[in-house]
Amino acid sequence: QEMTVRDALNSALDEEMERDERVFIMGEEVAVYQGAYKVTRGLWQKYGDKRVIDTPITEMGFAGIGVGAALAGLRPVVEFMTFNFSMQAIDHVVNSAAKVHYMSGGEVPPPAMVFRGPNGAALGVGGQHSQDFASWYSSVPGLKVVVPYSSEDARGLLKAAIRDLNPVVCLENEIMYGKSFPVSDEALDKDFVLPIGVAKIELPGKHCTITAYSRGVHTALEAAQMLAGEGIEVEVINLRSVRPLDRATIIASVKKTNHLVTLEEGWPQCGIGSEICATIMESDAFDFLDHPVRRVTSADIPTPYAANLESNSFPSAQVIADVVRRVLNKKRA
Amino acid sequence: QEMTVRDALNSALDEEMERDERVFIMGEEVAVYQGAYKVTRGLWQKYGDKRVIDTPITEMGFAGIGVGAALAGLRPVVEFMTFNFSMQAIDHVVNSAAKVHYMSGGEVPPPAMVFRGPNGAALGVGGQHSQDFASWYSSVPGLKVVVPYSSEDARGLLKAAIRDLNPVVCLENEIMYGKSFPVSDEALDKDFVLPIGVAKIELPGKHCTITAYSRGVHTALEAAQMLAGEGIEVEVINLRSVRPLDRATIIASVKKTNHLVTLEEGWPQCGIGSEICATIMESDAFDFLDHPVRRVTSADIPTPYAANLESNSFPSAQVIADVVRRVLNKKRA
Amino acid sequence: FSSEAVEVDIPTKFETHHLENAPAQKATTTKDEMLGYFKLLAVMRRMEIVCDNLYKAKMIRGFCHLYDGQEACAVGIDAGLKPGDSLITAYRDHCHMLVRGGTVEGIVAEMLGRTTGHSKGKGGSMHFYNSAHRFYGGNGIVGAQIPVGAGVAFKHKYDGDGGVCVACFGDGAANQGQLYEAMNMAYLWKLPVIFLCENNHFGMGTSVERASAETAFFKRGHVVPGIRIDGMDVYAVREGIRFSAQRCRDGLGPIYVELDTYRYHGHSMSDPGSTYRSREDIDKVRSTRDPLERVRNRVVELGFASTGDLKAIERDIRKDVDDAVEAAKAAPEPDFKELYTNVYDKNEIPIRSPDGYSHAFA
Amino acid sequence: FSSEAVEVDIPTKFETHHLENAPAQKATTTKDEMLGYFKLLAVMRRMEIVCDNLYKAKMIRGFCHLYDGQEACAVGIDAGLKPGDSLITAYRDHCHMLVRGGTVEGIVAEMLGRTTGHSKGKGGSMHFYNSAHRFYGGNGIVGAQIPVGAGVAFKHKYDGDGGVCVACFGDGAANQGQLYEAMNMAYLWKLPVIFLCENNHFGMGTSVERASAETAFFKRGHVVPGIRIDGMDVYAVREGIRFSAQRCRDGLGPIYVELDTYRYHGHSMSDPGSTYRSREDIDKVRSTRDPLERVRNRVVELGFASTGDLKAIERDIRKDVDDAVEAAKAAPEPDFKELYTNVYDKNEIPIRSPDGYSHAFA
Ligand SMILES: Cc1ncc(C[n+]2csc(CCOP(=O)(O)OP(=O)(O)O)c2C)c(N)n1
Ligand SMILES: Cc1ncc(C[n+]2csc(CCOP(=O)(O)OP(=O)(O)O)c2C)c(N)n1
Ligand SMILES: [Mg+2]
Ligand SMILES: [Mg+2]
Repeated sequence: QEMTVRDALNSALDEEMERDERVFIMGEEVAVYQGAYKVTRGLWQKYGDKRVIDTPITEMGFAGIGVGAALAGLRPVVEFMTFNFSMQAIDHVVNSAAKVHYMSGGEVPPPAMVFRGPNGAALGVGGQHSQDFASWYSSVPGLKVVVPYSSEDARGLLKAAIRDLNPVVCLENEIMYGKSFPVSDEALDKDFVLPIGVAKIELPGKHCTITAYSRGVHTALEAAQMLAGEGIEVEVINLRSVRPLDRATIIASVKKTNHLVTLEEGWPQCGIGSEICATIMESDAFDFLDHPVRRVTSADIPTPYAANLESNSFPSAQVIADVVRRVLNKKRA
Repeated sequence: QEMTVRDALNSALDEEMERDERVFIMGEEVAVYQGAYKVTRGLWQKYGDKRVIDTPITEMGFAGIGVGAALAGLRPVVEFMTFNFSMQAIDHVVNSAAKVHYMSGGEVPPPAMVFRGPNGAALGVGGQHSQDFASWYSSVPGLKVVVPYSSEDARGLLKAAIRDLNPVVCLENEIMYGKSFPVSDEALDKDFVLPIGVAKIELPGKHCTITAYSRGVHTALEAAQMLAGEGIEVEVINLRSVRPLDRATIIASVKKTNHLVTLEEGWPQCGIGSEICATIMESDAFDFLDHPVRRVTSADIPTPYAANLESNSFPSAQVIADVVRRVLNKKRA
Repeated sequence: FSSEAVEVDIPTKFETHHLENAPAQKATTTKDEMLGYFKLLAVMRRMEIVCDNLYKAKMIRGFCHLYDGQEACAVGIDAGLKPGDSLITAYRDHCHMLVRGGTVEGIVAEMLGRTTGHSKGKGGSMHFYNSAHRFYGGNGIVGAQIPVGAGVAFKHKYDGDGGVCVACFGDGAANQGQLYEAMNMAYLWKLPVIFLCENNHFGMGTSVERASAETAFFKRGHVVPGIRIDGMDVYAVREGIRFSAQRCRDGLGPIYVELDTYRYHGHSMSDPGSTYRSREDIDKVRSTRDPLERVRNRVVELGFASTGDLKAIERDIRKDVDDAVEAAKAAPEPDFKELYTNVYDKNEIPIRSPDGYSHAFA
Repeated sequence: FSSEAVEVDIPTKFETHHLENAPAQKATTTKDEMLGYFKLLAVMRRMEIVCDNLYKAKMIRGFCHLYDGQEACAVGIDAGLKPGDSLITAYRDHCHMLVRGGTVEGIVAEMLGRTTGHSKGKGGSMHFYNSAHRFYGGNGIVGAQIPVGAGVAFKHKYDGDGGVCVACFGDGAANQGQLYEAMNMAYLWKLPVIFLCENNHFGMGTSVERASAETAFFKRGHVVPGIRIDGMDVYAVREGIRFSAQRCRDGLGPIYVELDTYRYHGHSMSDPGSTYRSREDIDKVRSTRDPLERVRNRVVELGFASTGDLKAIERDIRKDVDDAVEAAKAAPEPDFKELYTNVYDKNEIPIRSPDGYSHAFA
């Protein structure tokens, strides 16, 4: 059977609310309006005002309330309408949620909660609504950060995030919400959870590894398909989590393919790709490299609105394929 | 003559306020109290309420006010008592200040302003007061980010930042405020500015390059001194700016020394060190490496309070020296 | 004579908070002026309908927040200000741009992503600006423009130039903490800023009652004085703003203005607007309080023009707007090299492209 | 009898905002209870003096925000609550910890960075917590604890457990926008939260008049009712809190409590406190409103104990506190492996050390 990422997230929320009375969801337009992007469709009807809560447009306030509720023992799922708005609340994610367990020397359990919502590029939404926060959140000790790509990812990672006993940031992608994926019976199980911190080899291959996350996996697979026609077999790693980052899977893959291209839709500097370059530098995979690692990222600019500029500001399958060819020293077929 | 970093910053502010009527400073305790760390000492007495403005403890509000004043043509210097509190205001730094010139297609000039204050580690201040924001801010197109180490840096970079026509983030360090450095006559000139985006070779050497910034330069030099006794000549690069990052200087140095260790007091993941690893991967310096690049960073934890833990959470000269030795395959002398 | 002064009534009473006086319930105008307002309102109405169509035709992308229903706010605010005053607003900014030096062509071209757009196609519908007319945006982050607007007012005070800044925000944004932070500082420092809430009764799908503990927005400044104005009556808005701006100019500090208004369209184009209000709710406002119809009625009542004359004017406007749209459509997309310009003041810092092999300005 | 009820007057009038009634100007107490308050206040006073010395001896590092002058707030708040209620505050938290399950030894040991500290030495002076006593910190970011406290109240409501959360903050923090965001939601959702401003008249070196457009803090909730209480009188605080908490328990939603208090020390240890107020200002409060002296006077007036008895009690306390400090000093520093624990709920995710070669739990 097939399922959209939206429905995968929706069913994950539904099942976890069903399973655990302490789980509730709060955010802007999550209840009556059923979610700005309809991820919470039907939940308010089912669970009512107590557990599906429309907030005013006050990110700092409701993120803080979420942290407090979690510290007191509930399991909040805090939706940011998009992660761009989480900048108003980032102090609570970092200083109130991520650090408290450590600062208390373990006296206070970590707030078991989820901050979720669409992150990164969307279409035609301009400079303030397209930022990718993967690298920032992934740098923060005390947080876990998951980055689902497919419907299985979405179900398995969101359910795992809700059950996790730490604050988890779940970075979704608006463009992916409507995409359909096959889902296994196993993935439809009410207790299907994916381990946080384990990457998935989305496509095995032997010539070059591409690491990607969220919508980037889609583009990487597109590029892989283009290259397959040229006899280049790309291995696509879907990171699934950027904190913890599954370094072992990346390293093993590079040892096999001897080539690595990192992909992200975020800004280049101090990005996930930079971290992966450093990881390779510091691992024995370094000695297996036949060519230095290359990063593919968004252009180092705020996202422009015009369609022609926008499409050039994010990595396309063509650009990825070109970089892979360069890394492999192959001419375009 | 000698000058503390505090006095260097103070004189830079004073001279730039003298030079340009549009320059004013706002922040918590900058006026009557003369600065929480006394960086603004005497300025209120000299320039009065109009130009040295104590704000309430409302970072989001006054950062936004600073951006508005800059958009309208003034030259605000917005002090964060420490950059930890800039998380409450980071939406304005990124979305209101950094992106507006681009989003307006050039119709609005960039807000010519400075966000400044102590950043990163201080002593015994615990988990919420020790964060290093270099990597986050350095990832944002539209910002420039300077990271002074010495008194000359402080004068030259802060004066340059105030005169710059873009929003500039100036990340200082509290521990360094009291440190004294020799300053040249040139550096005391009222028009002494350092170019933003140009690193400085703080110590030339031929065996291994260490990149560092802010207080890290001090520790790197300490490590270099330890190693000098063992016949290891370290080249210490003081980055001075992390956006733009002076990749050319790093690359040239690595081509000479064939070894690189990056140093920062920030968290490891997606840090400045990661970015430098990626830079080397992507440059021809890669072929000059006799050993993969290694990163030295803070431990991947919130900063602990207890002195013995704290000192182990940040990189010491010993740790740096050890890593350099390992990179050079030398035993400790 | 078309420039002869006549008096018109402002039927809805101004409500005040912590104010000793209030604007008069009448305004002085002329035939020219009133017809000018009619035309401006009609252009706005038409422009927004055209945007609706362009969006549905998938020519406008992303978000598109239409202003129809609220036109008297933009027109009245601008009419109540003086040259040299400043304005800032949020993402529902097409019509604010129109009163601040924008053209229908430049606005539509921006939304179509054309190089002739007011932001060269790089901003999109939420990011209009005009430096010469002191219009500072256009901001997609709810609430962010409020302290920024107070900062613009800070500059007016610093320079002593007598200017005032109006910072517009919605009823939803009115709950943002940064509004309170900005009001506190503006009050302490006597900044000439009008905190202007365009209360259209909904923040997306949330009615004011569900989002706000206090729905009398004009009272929410607490010590900051406030005034509630009929935001569907261009003369009420103009007089209220003139009064409020004068207080600012007199050095009395900020004021909180609430414009009671309404939006006819959904929040943005993806909002069918059906879960949270009914068709009838909208129709009722349209039939009783529509800002364009109100001016139309006044024009006709005062004998400044006949219904037919006004229809003819609207036909011309329709044509002008259509022409502007055609011109916008005909304009080229931005040149590829615009991708990398305007990140910094000068185009000289190397900027990395997605492939990492190429850098602009390197 | 030591448990016999007596009535004491609360001389300073409660001032209210949007409240129909107010607490009575008298309180019921017993000899035991009053002597208990005296002792607790005296322990706090002594502990803070000892911290001052330890800081000056460079044994306490970083920040250290002393509470002397404000002791009646912490004691009165706790006395006014019931078991099961919750508390959260900012960095000036030593004495709040003491009423919430803390010991002088555990508190001082934390500040000395010892493993026997309440946060194992990992938090420092700003980060005390006690899960069993529902004390949620200890927060170094001005204002942050306010919505977090509202969130704790959210849990009380969600579970219907009848609990109330008190979220303490300073007069400086009272300007933070997140307070307004939290109040708005707390009012809409009828959360059982007491927004409690410990108005000690200064935020660092800034007096309330220079930082706040409205200095009657208890009125700043606007629609949220408020009450001003003499924060130097432990009985006033207790009665005021009891009254406020009851409103919360009755489902009436949040209340804004202002405790009028004073800090004797500088803001933190690096603040000589000389630029913004005079020695005489402090002495005046000390001699007329000191919370410890007030209880002492009451005890003596009521004949519960003589001045000499109280001196003896204070001598004992002095000794106890000194012993606790010695015990704290004698405790070991945290074990090196504590560096990497408590980042996550389980110690199993590999954590990188500064050299990058070693990882904990790898
Ligand atoms: C900080 C932030 N949170 C959420 C959003 C998403 N959002 C955009 S507009 C809007 C509703 C705003 O309502 P209101 O302030 O009443 O303005 P109106 O749209 O009615 O003009 C929301 C929730 C945003 N852009 N920024
Ligand atoms: C967001 C933030 N900004 C600034 C600071 C620095 N700071 C710490 S305490 C303080 C003063 C707070 O005053 P108040 O709220 O009155 O509390 P008090 O210290 O009087 O108890 C300031 C400015 C901080 N910790 N957090
Ligand atoms: Mg609205
Ligand atoms: Mg205070």
